[in-house]
Amino acid sequence: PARAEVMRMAVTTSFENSGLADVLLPAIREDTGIEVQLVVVGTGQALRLGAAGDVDAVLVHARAAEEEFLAAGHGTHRREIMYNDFVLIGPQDDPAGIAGAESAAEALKRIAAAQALFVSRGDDSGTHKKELSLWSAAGIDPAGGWYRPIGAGMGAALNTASAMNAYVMSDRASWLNFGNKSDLALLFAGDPALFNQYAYIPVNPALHPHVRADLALRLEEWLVGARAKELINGYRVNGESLFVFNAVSK
Amino acid sequence: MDSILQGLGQAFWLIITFDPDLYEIIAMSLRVSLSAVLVASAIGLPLGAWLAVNRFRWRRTTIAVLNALMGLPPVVVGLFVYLLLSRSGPFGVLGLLFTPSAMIIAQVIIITPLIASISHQAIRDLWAEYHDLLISMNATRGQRIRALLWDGRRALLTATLAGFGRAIGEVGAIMIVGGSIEHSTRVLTTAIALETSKGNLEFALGLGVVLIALAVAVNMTIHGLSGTERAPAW
Amino acid sequence: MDSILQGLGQAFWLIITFDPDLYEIIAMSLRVSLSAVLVASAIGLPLGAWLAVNRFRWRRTTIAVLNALMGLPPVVVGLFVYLLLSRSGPFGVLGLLFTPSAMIIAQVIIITPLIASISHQAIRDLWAEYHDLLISMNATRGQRIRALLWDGRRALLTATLAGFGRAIGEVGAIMIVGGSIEHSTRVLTTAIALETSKGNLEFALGLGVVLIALAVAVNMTIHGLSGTERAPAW
Amino acid sequence: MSTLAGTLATGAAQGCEAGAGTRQPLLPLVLERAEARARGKLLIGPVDLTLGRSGFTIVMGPNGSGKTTLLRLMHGLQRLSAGTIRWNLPEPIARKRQAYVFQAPIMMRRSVLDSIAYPLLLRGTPRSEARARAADWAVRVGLGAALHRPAPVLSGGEKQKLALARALIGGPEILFLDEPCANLDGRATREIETILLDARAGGTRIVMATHDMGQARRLASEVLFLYGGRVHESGAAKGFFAAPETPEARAFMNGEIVE
Amino acid sequence: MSTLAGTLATGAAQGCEAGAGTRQPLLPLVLERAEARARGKLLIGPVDLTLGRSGFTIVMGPNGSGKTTLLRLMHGLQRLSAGTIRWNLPEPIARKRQAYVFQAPIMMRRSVLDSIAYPLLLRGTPRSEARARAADWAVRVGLGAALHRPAPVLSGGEKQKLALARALIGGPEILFLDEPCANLDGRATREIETILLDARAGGTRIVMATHDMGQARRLASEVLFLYGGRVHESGAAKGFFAAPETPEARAFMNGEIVE
Ligand SMILES: Nc1ncnc2c1ncn2[C@@H]1O[C@H](COP(=O)(O)OP(=O)(O)OP(=O)(O)O)[C@@H](O)[C@H]1O
Ligand SMILES: Nc1ncnc2c1ncn2[C@@H]1O[C@H](COP(=O)(O)OP(=O)(O)OP(=O)(O)O)[C@@H](O)[C@H]1O
Ligand SMILES: [Mg+2]
Ligand SMILES: [Mg+2]
Repeated sequence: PARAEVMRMAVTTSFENSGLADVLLPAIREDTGIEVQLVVVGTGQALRLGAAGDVDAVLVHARAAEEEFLAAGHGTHRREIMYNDFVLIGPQDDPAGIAGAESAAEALKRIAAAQALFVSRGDDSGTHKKELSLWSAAGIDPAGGWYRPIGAGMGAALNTASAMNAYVMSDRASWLNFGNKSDLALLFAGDPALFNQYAYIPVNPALHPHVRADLALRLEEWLVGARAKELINGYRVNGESLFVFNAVSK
Repeated sequence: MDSILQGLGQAFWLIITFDPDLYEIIAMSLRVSLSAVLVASAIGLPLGAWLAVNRFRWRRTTIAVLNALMGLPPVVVGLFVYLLLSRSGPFGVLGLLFTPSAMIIAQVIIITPLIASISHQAIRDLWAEYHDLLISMNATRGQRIRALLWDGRRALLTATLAGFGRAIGEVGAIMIVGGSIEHSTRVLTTAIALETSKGNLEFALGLGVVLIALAVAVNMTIHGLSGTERAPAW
Repeated sequence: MDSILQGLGQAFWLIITFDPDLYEIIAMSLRVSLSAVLVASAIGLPLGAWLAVNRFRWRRTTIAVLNALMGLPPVVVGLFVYLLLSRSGPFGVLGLLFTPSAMIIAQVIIITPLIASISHQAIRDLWAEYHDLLISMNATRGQRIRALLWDGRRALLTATLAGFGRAIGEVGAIMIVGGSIEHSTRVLTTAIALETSKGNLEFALGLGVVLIALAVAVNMTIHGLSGTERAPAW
Repeated sequence: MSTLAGTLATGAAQGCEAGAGTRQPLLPLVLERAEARARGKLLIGPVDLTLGRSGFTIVMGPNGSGKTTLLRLMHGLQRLSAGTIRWNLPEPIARKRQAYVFQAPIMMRRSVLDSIAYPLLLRGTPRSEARARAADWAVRVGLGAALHRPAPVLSGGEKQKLALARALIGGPEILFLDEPCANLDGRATREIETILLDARAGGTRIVMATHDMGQARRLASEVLFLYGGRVHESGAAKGFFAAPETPEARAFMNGEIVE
Repeated sequence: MSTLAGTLATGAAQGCEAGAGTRQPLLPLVLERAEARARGKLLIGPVDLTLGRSGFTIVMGPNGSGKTTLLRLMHGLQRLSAGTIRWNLPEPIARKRQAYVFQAPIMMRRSVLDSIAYPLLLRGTPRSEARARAADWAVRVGLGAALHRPAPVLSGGEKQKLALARALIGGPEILFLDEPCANLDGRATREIETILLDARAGGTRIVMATHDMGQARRLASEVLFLYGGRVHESGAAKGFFAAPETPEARAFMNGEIVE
């Protein structure tokens, strides 16, 4: 193909870890001629990059923060693309017995009751915020020696949990792609409370004239289109599908 | 530019408000780095001297490897230590992972080559000066090394301080083996990385300034105590 | 232990299969690190010599600060450079963020103090030797520095190689300013960090081994070419 | 040696690239109550002394009496702790017209040829010319066979010869020498003495420390006898060697115990 | 000086902490076709030479003739490139019973006292005893006033004195000296000569390089004349000084040109 036009998009680690990008990017390049460069960072940092105009668009999953971002005028609009779900991971023998829990809140209560080691991202990321909302939904203020906020990314949290043989909450994509499972297993999933919505926000060209708003829009069109739907819904790791396409065509 | 100034302001604010969390983190940083420097110096300084004093077949290779190891990527070291200390690893039973000890071990691995390499260079020059005398006096290998370490102590300080600087500014390895667990293994650098990923860049920069100030203070104190750069070369 | 062996196996496999992605990453690592070393040496070596030769009021402080800066935390440097190069920063218009140039800038900031500090130490000893002679000959400041750099070139190599090692193993800063963008700014260390976060520890370790091998190879080549450690001190 | 004398006579003029005819003399050098201290300890002084326009001053005295310190003080290498030192010219100009041969020769990590040429290079002489003149000087001091040897591997005497050639090549107006022949054999000593006398004849002022009485007698026009960090006795060579005034100088001349 | 002689006579015995009575002699030292090279270049040799049990050997020769190299070769500091060197004892034992005074004194970054005591410390002498003996020796060589000065700041002559005391304190069986009096004043030279003669009387074998003819005559029992890296002439001192056999030695003695 002809020389590609280049745009940059900040994405969160969990998206990158899913491996979906490796499927989408070549297709985008093929269909639109856009070479998307992914800058992989934490949610907060991704939004910060957008606010500074250092990327042309962001793809994140932290509703409240996204809305703040829009309210401040940093982005033009928010477009939901797809979702996956969070899962609770823990030691295979499940000392807190969360596998049989009715709901996510119930599972967390059991962990707290058993004082079983729980690794938290503790980094204000989308995943971390979700985890905190689940705790508060369960009516628990997690604290004490069993609760370990590590202040790091998803991969680091999983590696830590794996080494400690602790419980941890992860997005399904990161978990499936995670290579250092040792004794960990997926113990709880499926509660709609665990939904994880990804949204696409182009950076506001009014604030940053140099951003490639044109490319950002073309990319958005592709992301909500049929090819994207097919690829996203069809993406599987170990036979499991990870993402559900839920963009609404205008 | 604004952000940078804000960062400086944050640093100042943090220090004067005597934030207890901050002081806890600083204490952990110092504890880990100073311990690592002590251990690494105890290994690296004699090793540097030994390499300066001995001529053996693989000397050049050893020195080249040592120089290369100076740049040992922290992440790799972290991984390596993680694999050794993890429950399924050979030293898993010790239960050291995610403790300050694990962080010290990782840092020792990172800074020992640095200390050994810089001290080797300093000692090599001194050895060129003392060579004939010490050989003539029939000093044993150990005596030679001791004389060089003692008489070259000022220059060796640079090596040790370089090691300290590297240790206290290190993040990749201790993140993996220490885990940056709040109130337990969080140090300045991992706190900075955390704030960065949160997008709190000014706060992160503020912590960075605190860290640099700390490193400068330690350097000045030690230079002051030892009198280097004041008196002549020895 | 198994994991570690697997890592070695992976490294071996990667190299012999001539994986094009790997070679692309290696090339970028070398390009960035070598450029940074060139620039940093051009600044750091004369600076080290200048500090050795000049006596001025704030000399001790300057040297202590330089020593402290040796341990400049990469993340902080990354942040700082990010804030400067960000579109909303003072140099945003240059559009350097997330390019190899940005990574080189960050690395130059990290390794210049290291190179200056180590070379300062080496030059200081040589200056102690040459001091009377050069003063007596009424050499200008620039001439003194040139003579010391030239006659001390062997020792300065250690400084440069230390800088290279540090640069090629660096991850925190270039991750922030380079972004580890595939086929564009990904280098060995950021690739290792990425694989680690995916839990592909063996693969990450394999890349680490490749990186160390690369650093050793560069060191050996340069030592070999320069003949250090073979001939006497000069 | 006769060719040497001819070249050497112009030694001082060579050093000065311009205005040799009209230029101001560097000397006299006047020291007034000059003192040198190291960490508070008095090394020498107070010294009152005037070095006139011409002559060959020999500095003598027991080990540790301060000869080296005095020479370094005059040359500007030793910091003055009290008193004054005044050349006839402003300090920066004065510094350019001097040369010094150290008691322990300082060898740069370069070849003999490059070491001797170095002072010329410092003044901007083109490398090829500097090398040619250096080769010339190397031959004169007896290092013709060692041109391309690294200076640090030279024998003790060869190092002293190198240091001498390096000091003389710039054609200094005043030359300080600190026991320059201590490690030289008899023949080399004589040759160097001839070179020095030629330089003096060419207008170079010479101040030299030595322990060799024979040499002192052969060369001196003026003697400074140091004792315990002070100039204990000084005067014309003839008078001093014939009959030293102080008992210490007398005892020193006889190699006896000086307490 | 009389007290010195008494102490010095036992110098050699002091060095040997045990079995002095029955111990094997270190000498003779035999060199057979010994050569020293540096990067291929022949520095000295081939040298055939035997150093007998007792005596005071003076090594003479023009600058660069190989005196230093020969001494270093015998002492084991210079690598032998060809030929053999044999002591009467196995090499490791022989190495312990020697001392060497370098042409350019090597000063450790320590005080005068600690520098002189260092060889004793190396052998395990308790620090206080080593210090006491070092202080004693410092006084003997004339450094009594400089005990606590850092060795590197000493004057040229003081450094040589320190090096001498440091070499003698261990009571070596054989002592190599490379122009040890080059920077000493007349009185110090005489005193050192007395110390050396006393040491010799006490059983220490001495091999010394010097350019000072007077000193050579005063001390030598045997002369080695080096020329162009070879032993050109050797023999008893008396014969040599009275009438050197070779024209080169004759010329050298007269300080003439030796080509
Ligand atoms: N930094 C110092 N601290 C203390 N004493 C010093 C220092 N520098 C020199 N001295 C002492 O000052 C004295 C004078 O030294 P100087 O080198 O001038 O003697 P000198 O006359 O040249 O002797 P020599 O004939 O042995 O060369 C010596 O006793 C020396 O030990
Ligand atoms: N590494 C080397 N490479 C080349 N030449 C060397 C080397 N080392 C010594 N030489 C030369 O070997 C010769 C012998 O040196 P040596 O020091 O033994 O002389 P010496 O007789 O002690 O002279 P002096 O009286 O000047 O001290 C000298 O000409 C010297 O330049
Ligand atoms: Mg002197
Ligand atoms: Mg010699």
